Amino acid sequence: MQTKNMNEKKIKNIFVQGPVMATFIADSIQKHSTKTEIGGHSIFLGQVRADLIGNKRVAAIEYSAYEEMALEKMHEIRESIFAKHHLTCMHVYQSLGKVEAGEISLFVFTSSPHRKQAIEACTEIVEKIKNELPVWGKEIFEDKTYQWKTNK
Amino acid sequence: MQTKNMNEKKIKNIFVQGPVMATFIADSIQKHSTKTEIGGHSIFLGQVRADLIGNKRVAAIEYSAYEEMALEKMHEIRESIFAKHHLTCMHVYQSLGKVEAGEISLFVFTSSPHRKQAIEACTEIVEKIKNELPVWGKEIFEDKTYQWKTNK
Amino acid sequence: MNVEIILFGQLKDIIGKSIINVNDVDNLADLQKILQQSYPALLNTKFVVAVDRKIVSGNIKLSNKNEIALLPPFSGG
Amino acid sequence: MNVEIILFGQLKDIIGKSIINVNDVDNLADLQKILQQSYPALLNTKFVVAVDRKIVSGNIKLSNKNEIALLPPFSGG
Repeated sequence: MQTKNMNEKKIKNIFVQGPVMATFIADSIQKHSTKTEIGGHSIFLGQVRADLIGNKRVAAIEYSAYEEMALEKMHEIRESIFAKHHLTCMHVYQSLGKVEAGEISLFVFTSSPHRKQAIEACTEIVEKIKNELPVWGKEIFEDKTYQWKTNK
Repeated sequence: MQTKNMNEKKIKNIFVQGPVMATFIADSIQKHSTKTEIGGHSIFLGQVRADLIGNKRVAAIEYSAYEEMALEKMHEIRESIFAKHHLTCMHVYQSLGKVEAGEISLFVFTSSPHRKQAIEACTEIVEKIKNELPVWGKEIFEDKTYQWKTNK
Repeated sequence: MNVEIILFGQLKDIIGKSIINVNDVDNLADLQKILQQSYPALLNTKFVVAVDRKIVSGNIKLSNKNEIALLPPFSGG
Repeated sequence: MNVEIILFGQLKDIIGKSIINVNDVDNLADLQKILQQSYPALLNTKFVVAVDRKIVSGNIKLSNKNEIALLPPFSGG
């Protein structure tokens, strides 16, 4: 059990309740000004779209997750990304709960001495998050009915 | 001359004096919350590295540009990017003057209904900026001597 | 043996619960069969099974010490 | 004909000015020759020529209405 506890210690939380705020993103960027080996940051932000589905407009997405499994999977993804790309750091935040159309539900942030590594890693992380993390979005229409989202 | 004036009107400024601030980036992100057709934003930030060159440490980069030509070129790049990718919007900010190590000198921001378009466009814009814009960086060492930067 | 199964996403809607109990099962193939008999709606639903937080396939042994979950297609991000 | 030439980046350091004037020149080939004679340091320096804010190559006609600039390798971003 000792080993298990040690591994769990390294597992970072990625979940935030509700939308990711622009001020949170700014703080996260600002914190990197002391890491003067960084030459490029790549950021991806997922924003909730007010899609028209049939004749109904999406007003919000409500996110839920199998949190423990998602964090373990994210830990694996993190280790594979650091093994493959020369990154200085990597941060991921995924919303849980309700995120209104126009708000941000995913924030992926990679930094590296040289731009190519940061950009490639960021793109790869986003694809892995969409395909491999047990997270579900419920599209809530303006009339309060809903449907379950499907990722492309 | 009428035609020329009309073209000039559409040319957006990209230059900011000194570093791009994290709060400026946050404001820029926040403004997109009303554009509810957006599903993904891709951001690239160039940060000044405190490189060790020989035995001297880079303390800052001082940027200068052939501004008129750079803005015309950026306008061309913008038009080619919008012709190629389905983007909702695109913003570019390049520092002029002194930017200290750890501060941000380039901010590229693309938004699209779907992530792939935003990511591809952002990466392409960054490469074009580095290769095609008449902008020069002077690496100023801690001892106030300097050398002209070369892009890889 | 009695195993507890955690449901996520639209599976909670389809089955109407977030946890179900299945009796007399000790492998994944049997579990799938029992689930489809008890909840025919699952036949029309795509999902994968996670055992102890890993997606599994094929027929594996199950015990009541395993954490078993049914996961519909992911749609985070 | 007298043309004015704008210098950028390290070329300002090498030549020691940000604008130079060249006399009796009406095409790009002649201009390049005169520049290298007057400023031998340019022989060891990479640069391109922009006429009216476009990079040009080959031999083109120049007039004093053109905006002529020498641009060392770019290093923005």
